[in-house]
Amino acid sequence: MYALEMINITKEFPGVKALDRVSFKVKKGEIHALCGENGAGKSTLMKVLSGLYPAGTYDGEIRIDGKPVSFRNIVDAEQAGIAIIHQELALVKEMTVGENIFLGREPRKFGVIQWDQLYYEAETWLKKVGLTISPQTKIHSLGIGQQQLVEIAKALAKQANILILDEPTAALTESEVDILMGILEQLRAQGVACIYISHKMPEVFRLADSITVLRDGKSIATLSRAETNEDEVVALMVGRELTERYPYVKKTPGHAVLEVKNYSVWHKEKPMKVNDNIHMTVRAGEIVGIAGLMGAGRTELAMSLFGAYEGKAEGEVWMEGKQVHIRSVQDAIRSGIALVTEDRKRLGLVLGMDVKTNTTLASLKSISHLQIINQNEELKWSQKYVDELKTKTASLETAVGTLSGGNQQKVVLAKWLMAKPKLLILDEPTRGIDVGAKYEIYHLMNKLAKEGVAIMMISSELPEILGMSDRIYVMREGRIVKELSHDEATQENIMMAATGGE
Amino acid sequence: MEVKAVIEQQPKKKNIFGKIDIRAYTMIGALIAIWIFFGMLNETFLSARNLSNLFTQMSVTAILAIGMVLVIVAGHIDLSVGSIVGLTGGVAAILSNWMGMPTSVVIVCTLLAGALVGFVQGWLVAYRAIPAFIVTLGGMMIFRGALMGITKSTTIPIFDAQFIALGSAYFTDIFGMILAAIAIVTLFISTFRKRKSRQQYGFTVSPLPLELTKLFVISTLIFVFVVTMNSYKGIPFPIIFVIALALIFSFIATKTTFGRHVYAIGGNVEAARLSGINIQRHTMMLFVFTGLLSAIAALVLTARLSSATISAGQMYELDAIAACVIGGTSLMGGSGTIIGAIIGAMVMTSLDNGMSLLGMETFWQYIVKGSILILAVWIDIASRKRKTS
Amino acid sequence: MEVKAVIEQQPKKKNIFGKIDIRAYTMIGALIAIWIFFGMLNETFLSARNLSNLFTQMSVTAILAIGMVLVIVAGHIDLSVGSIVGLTGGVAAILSNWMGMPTSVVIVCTLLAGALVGFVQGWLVAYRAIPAFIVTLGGMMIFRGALMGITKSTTIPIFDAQFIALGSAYFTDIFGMILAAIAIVTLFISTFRKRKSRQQYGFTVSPLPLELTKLFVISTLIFVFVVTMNSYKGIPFPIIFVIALALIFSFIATKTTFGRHVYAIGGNVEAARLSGINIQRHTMMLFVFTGLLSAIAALVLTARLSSATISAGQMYELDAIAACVIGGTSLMGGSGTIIGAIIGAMVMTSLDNGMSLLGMETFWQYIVKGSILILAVWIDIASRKRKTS
Amino acid sequence: VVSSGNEGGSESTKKDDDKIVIGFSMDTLKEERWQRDKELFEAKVKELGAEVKTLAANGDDAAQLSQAEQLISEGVDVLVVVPHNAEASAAIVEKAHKEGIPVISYDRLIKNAEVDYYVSFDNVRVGEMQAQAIVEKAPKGNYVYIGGADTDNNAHLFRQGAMNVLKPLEEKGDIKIVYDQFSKDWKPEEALKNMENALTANNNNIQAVVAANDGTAGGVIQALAAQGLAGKVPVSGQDAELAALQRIVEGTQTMTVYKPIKAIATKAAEMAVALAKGEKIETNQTVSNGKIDVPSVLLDPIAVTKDNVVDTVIKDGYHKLEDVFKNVPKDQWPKQ
Ligand SMILES: Nc1ncnc2c1ncn2[C@@H]1O[C@H](COP(=O)(O)OP(=O)(O)OP(=O)(O)O)[C@@H](O)[C@H]1O
Ligand SMILES: Nc1ncnc2c1ncn2[C@@H]1O[C@H](COP(=O)(O)OP(=O)(O)OP(=O)(O)O)[C@@H](O)[C@H]1O
Ligand SMILES: O[C@@H]1[C@@H](O)[C@H](O)OC[C@H]1O
Ligand SMILES: [Mg+2]
Ligand SMILES: [Mg+2]
Repeated sequence: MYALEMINITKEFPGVKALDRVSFKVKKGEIHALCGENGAGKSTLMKVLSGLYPAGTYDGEIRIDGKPVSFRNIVDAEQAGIAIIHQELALVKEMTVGENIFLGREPRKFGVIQWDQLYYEAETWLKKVGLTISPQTKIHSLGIGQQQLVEIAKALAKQANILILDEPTAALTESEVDILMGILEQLRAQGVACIYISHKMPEVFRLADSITVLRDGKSIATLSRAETNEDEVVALMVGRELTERYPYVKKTPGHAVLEVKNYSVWHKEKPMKVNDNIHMTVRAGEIVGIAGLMGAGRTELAMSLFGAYEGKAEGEVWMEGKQVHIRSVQDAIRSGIALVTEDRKRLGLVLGMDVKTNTTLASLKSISHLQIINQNEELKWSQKYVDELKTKTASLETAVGTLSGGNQQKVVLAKWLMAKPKLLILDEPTRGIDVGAKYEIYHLMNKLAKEGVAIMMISSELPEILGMSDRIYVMREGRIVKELSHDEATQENIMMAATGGE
Repeated sequence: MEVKAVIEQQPKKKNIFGKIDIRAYTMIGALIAIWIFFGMLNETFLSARNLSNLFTQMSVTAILAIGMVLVIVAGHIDLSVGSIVGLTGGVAAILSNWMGMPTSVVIVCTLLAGALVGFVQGWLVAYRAIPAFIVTLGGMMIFRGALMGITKSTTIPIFDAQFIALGSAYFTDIFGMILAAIAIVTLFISTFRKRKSRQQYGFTVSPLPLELTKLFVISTLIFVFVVTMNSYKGIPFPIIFVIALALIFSFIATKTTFGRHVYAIGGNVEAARLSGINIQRHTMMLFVFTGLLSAIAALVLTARLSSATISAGQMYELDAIAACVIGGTSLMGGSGTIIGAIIGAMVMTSLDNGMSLLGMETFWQYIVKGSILILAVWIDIASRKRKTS
Repeated sequence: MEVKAVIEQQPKKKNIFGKIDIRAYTMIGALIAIWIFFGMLNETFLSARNLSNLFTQMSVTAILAIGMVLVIVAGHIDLSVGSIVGLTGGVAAILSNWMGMPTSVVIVCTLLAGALVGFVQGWLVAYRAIPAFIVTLGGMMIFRGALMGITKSTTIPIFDAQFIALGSAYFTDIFGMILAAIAIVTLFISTFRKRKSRQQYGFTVSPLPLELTKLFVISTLIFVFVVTMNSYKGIPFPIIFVIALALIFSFIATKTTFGRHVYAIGGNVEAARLSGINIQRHTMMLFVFTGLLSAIAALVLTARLSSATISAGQMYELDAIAACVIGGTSLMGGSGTIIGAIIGAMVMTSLDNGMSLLGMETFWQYIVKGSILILAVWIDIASRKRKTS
Repeated sequence: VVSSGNEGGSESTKKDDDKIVIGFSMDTLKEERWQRDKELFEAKVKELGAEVKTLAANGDDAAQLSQAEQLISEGVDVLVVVPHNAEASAAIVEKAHKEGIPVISYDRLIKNAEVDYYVSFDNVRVGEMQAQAIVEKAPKGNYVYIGGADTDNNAHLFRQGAMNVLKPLEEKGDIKIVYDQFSKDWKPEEALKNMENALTANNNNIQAVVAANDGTAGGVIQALAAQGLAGKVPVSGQDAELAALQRIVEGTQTMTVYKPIKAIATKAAEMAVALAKGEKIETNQTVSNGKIDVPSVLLDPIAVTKDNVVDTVIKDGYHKLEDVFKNVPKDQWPKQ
């Protein structure tokens, strides 16, 4: 008896067949992982299931507990016991955490909201996901990881029979992931069917009972975890063998590109430092990893170096042996710095503009003469990066908003590659990106390093840090607390430094 | 008790209208400054009689602004309110004068007419996805044209004394005092109820003396207001409409699911949709509300002028929108309060009233009003920035 | 050759104005429908003379709409353009009539005045972060007040024939033909240059016969336009202004870094900032542009009326905004085209002109204009929805 | 300062000092003529030893009511009102009377109210004069009527007056009204567009234009000038604006209606001060306003043409000779 059966689901968008006769079954009390490359159709399948694409806009059948259902809208799906955590954060920034958790289903009497009850219950759900913030905090004052946890709390509060998690851990730290795992195991024990979408194989293998692989909108296979391994799943996803996950190459770093001395950054609102007395060096041809827990101040450091953080900075920054004073992004670009921000939708892309325009946005000057853009150069360059990064897009004039997450990330990368930086700062460069694409990005980093670019990579994924960095700085509470070489570094000593434990 | 620690952080600035945002506070400051300024230059300005005038004069803008806030919060705009005021005023006058209907029938039909045009516009915006700017800009022309058509471009006088009373009568002194008493008692009861409920949930409550002081201050303000109005002729009818509508719509905005969902839609329409909120129905309702409120404003205006004219309400949409924005409503949607909009309306009316009392030349009035509009928002923005840097 | 494969898919709808979006196409359809409709009801409507009138009548709105598009694309709005038209018109008249300055000086000073008020407003919006709605609403009042102040509320006539020519002269037939020839030759040269350049880059080009057909059609249109205008009195001066400004600003919008940056700012201001775009300077420039364009519109209007009046330009901001929106500009920012706005202006002017030719009663004119405004956008939205679902 | 809370009895609340204050509530100051009304009225009142307080409402009925309320609350002795709207301002009369303040209706009649006095020119009569002057120049042919703002009641009165003259002639078959439109907000540019369209639709076959005021006449003449018809087709106007008079002496505009503003302003000021002193006022006739017969002083508007410009406007000091004849060679200036 299946809690959920999706049979022969076909869903088309103009020009794209996102789902092609996909079948997918989940048992009661099972954690079922859904794997596939970016654009494989995972989110689309879940949107069909959660009523976001109403019955009639797709073909095929959905059965819950063996009974056919058809959802006209999200409310119908929720009433059938389905809750979903969407891949993209869907919170109202101006509203409180509590309001967001109960948005659309506020406790009420005669249409009047019972605020005390709402906040009381919100409190309970926040504790479940390990958040000790007030439910009356406004969402916009939370970091992206905390927001993700609020999303999870919101879904849990619906106490559904079928819980869908579309990349819930993309923005979470290890310890938060642990909490989430604990919750899911608890739910499994209670008989809830969980559908878990993630690009992080270790998580999938730690949790899932079964794994379904999607490729190009088709269901390829459903495997039992006990009978498969990571390599097989990855091979099914990308359609070929992927032998090594982190293509590390030993490099011989050149001269120091970035030198930071005694650098401190003040919080943009409060009288406190978010970075304190930072000393660091990044050399040409070197990949330097920055590890740390969420809130360690890594993003602030990157933004501040890039001239984009509103808080005041003090200390010295040297680029290629010359001291620089970066007060704006223009200054930073002029000094040869590029930053791939962690939130691509909000900070990285103009979603309504096309691939071509987004690619050239930061380097228009180089393809313009007297402020007039040479459109052929523009096509040439953007085409070059689409080819090099293997970006999947219908054309150069497709709006980036319609690309899958991984492909959007590649466009952001392309934008900064085109700026020909001497120092490339990557903030969580592979967040939400499939293994195949990750692999391509790693290769690209190696290639850039070989060309003499200095790379600074901020990442919360320890394997990535370990697998790609020549050198690693570990940050805790705004300070650099440890520096490790590629050979010295281990999962354990990084975590130890990051948490301040013994 | 971790719960307590967390809850205590919540902001304390609550009052009968719900939370007042920072800009509203700045604007209260600006308002007081304007009052003191004009009060010093002209002795009449702060007289009970002129304050009574002032409140009455702002009533139409305030009523329109109440509905406008919610429309703007939801990320739309309504440019047609001025024309709806004109059209429904014309309908009211035709019913009252040409058809000789009793006031009650006139009121009901006028409100229905307002709700109906609001409904049609709302339907086009919500279910046909036509930008509100276009629908209501079209509506602005259509309703003005319709008014000219149905009244044959003539002015229709109102003779029905009851109807006229809507705009120009005053409540007797005693009635005013009773109202004040009811308001104060309600305030006390609701505050203590709220305290009790919070205690039941284990939340901390602010210290009783503080709470009592707050209640006392508000009660005094209510009392002073009524006494001032009574020292002239009593509370003017239109003001009671404004207060009642402000209370009702503040309640809707802050305490009901409908209101909160409107804010959610304006804040992040995708998130609202994913939370199962019926965007379309809510959007449509908002325009029904602005239609209805425009009809109420039309009744007040027509009664005050005791006639319906073809230019009635022209450009009122800009006043209403300006009142909202001065009062802290963001034109990007998602934030704004009713009380803020009322204060915004009061600021603008006070400027008009004060400058014309001083007999300033018209062209100076334009220049000063425009400058103060910009200046007020500028100071507000600058002070908020200073606070956060 | 994968390069080619991708490039080939890109849409082909390019023309001298850059990409025309779908709504602009729908609107061209609507425009043609309106023309045919009026043409059938009234024989004069499609006469060369009336078309010449029609183009001249739309010139002021069109010039204002050109600047408005970019401001709206960047996510702002300019409510002051009508008042700037009034004020700078007054300045021009004072310089010309009261001070007896020659036309050239008048033009330069008027443009400077427009740019200056635009600069001040732009500075407040860009560097002081005051919402454009507030700044320009304030500006609308201040500039109108200033106009009343400087002209002492009188009508100032213009006697300088050169100045008057700006609004009412015609280019001689021969000059028109020369212009047409230049336009057509430029078109051919630039097309073939583009083809050659694309080929050099190894991109595919559309088949020569297709390209030639396209060129031929456009050339014919240009030719027909000039011949039509010549068959009356020649191309009216104001129209040449409109065409020149439309070409210049379309070029800025689509081919320069400045234009690209403006669209990026409107699409996602944070991403634009993090791409190294100077948001503030760009924003300020936009208001300098609207100020400048308003001054040009003022010169045309004042010349056409050969006098400056204090009501000149009133409510023009709404016409300009409506023209933009009808022409496909999104009020949320990020998208919109100049050519679309011109077509929008043309739609509205055609309605006005056609209805007034038919001698329709005023109130019907209001109703019809409002309805068509809504209907046009409705049809457009409905057709686009059908296409994408 | 605070007045006691009497329930609207008619007892007076005027200040007890001996200075007389006259309140002047105006529709608008956005047109040249009203600026003059204000100046002349204020000057005359001051000359008579009283004070005056003027407020203008920019064409907004509600604003005008508010301003009247303010004047009343300041305790003026007499209220002189230029109503924006004839009906809507009845409320002003009522409010004033509650405080025992008499009201004089200035230029436009307040309807359906017990207004105390009316001093004016007859607007229907203005329309008639406009049409009459044009008919004299062009007794036969195609006529165009360019009206004022459809939202202004006066615009309808002017049109009514003009039609009183034109309709019988049309029935007789002498003339034909080929085009008849209002101009939004009295804007000259609207009149220009309207006239362009009228000319186009009739292939310039137009013999006469009745324009409702000088602003719209300006637009009309621009359209005629573009066809080389300025000066050939008679055009009417109203208000004796400087720009219009200049056109008249140049020959492009036929006439304007001069409402001797000095006369009306002076008369109104005298009446107001007399009323405040409690003196009796002589009136020559009454006009019914729908409720009562209002004692009225009706002044005659004057049709001004090239021939009588010196004897009327210039003689009145309304405009200076050198301004009016600014564009005429000095040797052609009339002797004064
Ligand atoms: N609204 C839409 N309009 C057009 N195409 C869409 C739309 N939504 C998704 N697609 C396309 O459908 C395909 C499947 O997208 P989907 O978001 O389901 O992928 P995914 O497996 O969730 O990828 P990722 O791992 O990057 O989240 C992609 O090619 C995508 O471009
Ligand atoms: N919007 C905010 N409001 C208040 N404090 C904030 C905000 N964002 C971050 N902080 C604080 O700034 C510091 C650094 O936070 P941040 O999350 O950016 O670091 P990080 O190391 O980049 O983490 P992440 O892995 O999430 O990118 C922390 O003390 C955090 O609490
Ligand atoms: O004098 C005219 C006045 O009576 C009318 O109301 O408005 C326009 C003026 O020209
Ligand atoms: Mg997905
Ligand atoms: Mg970070």
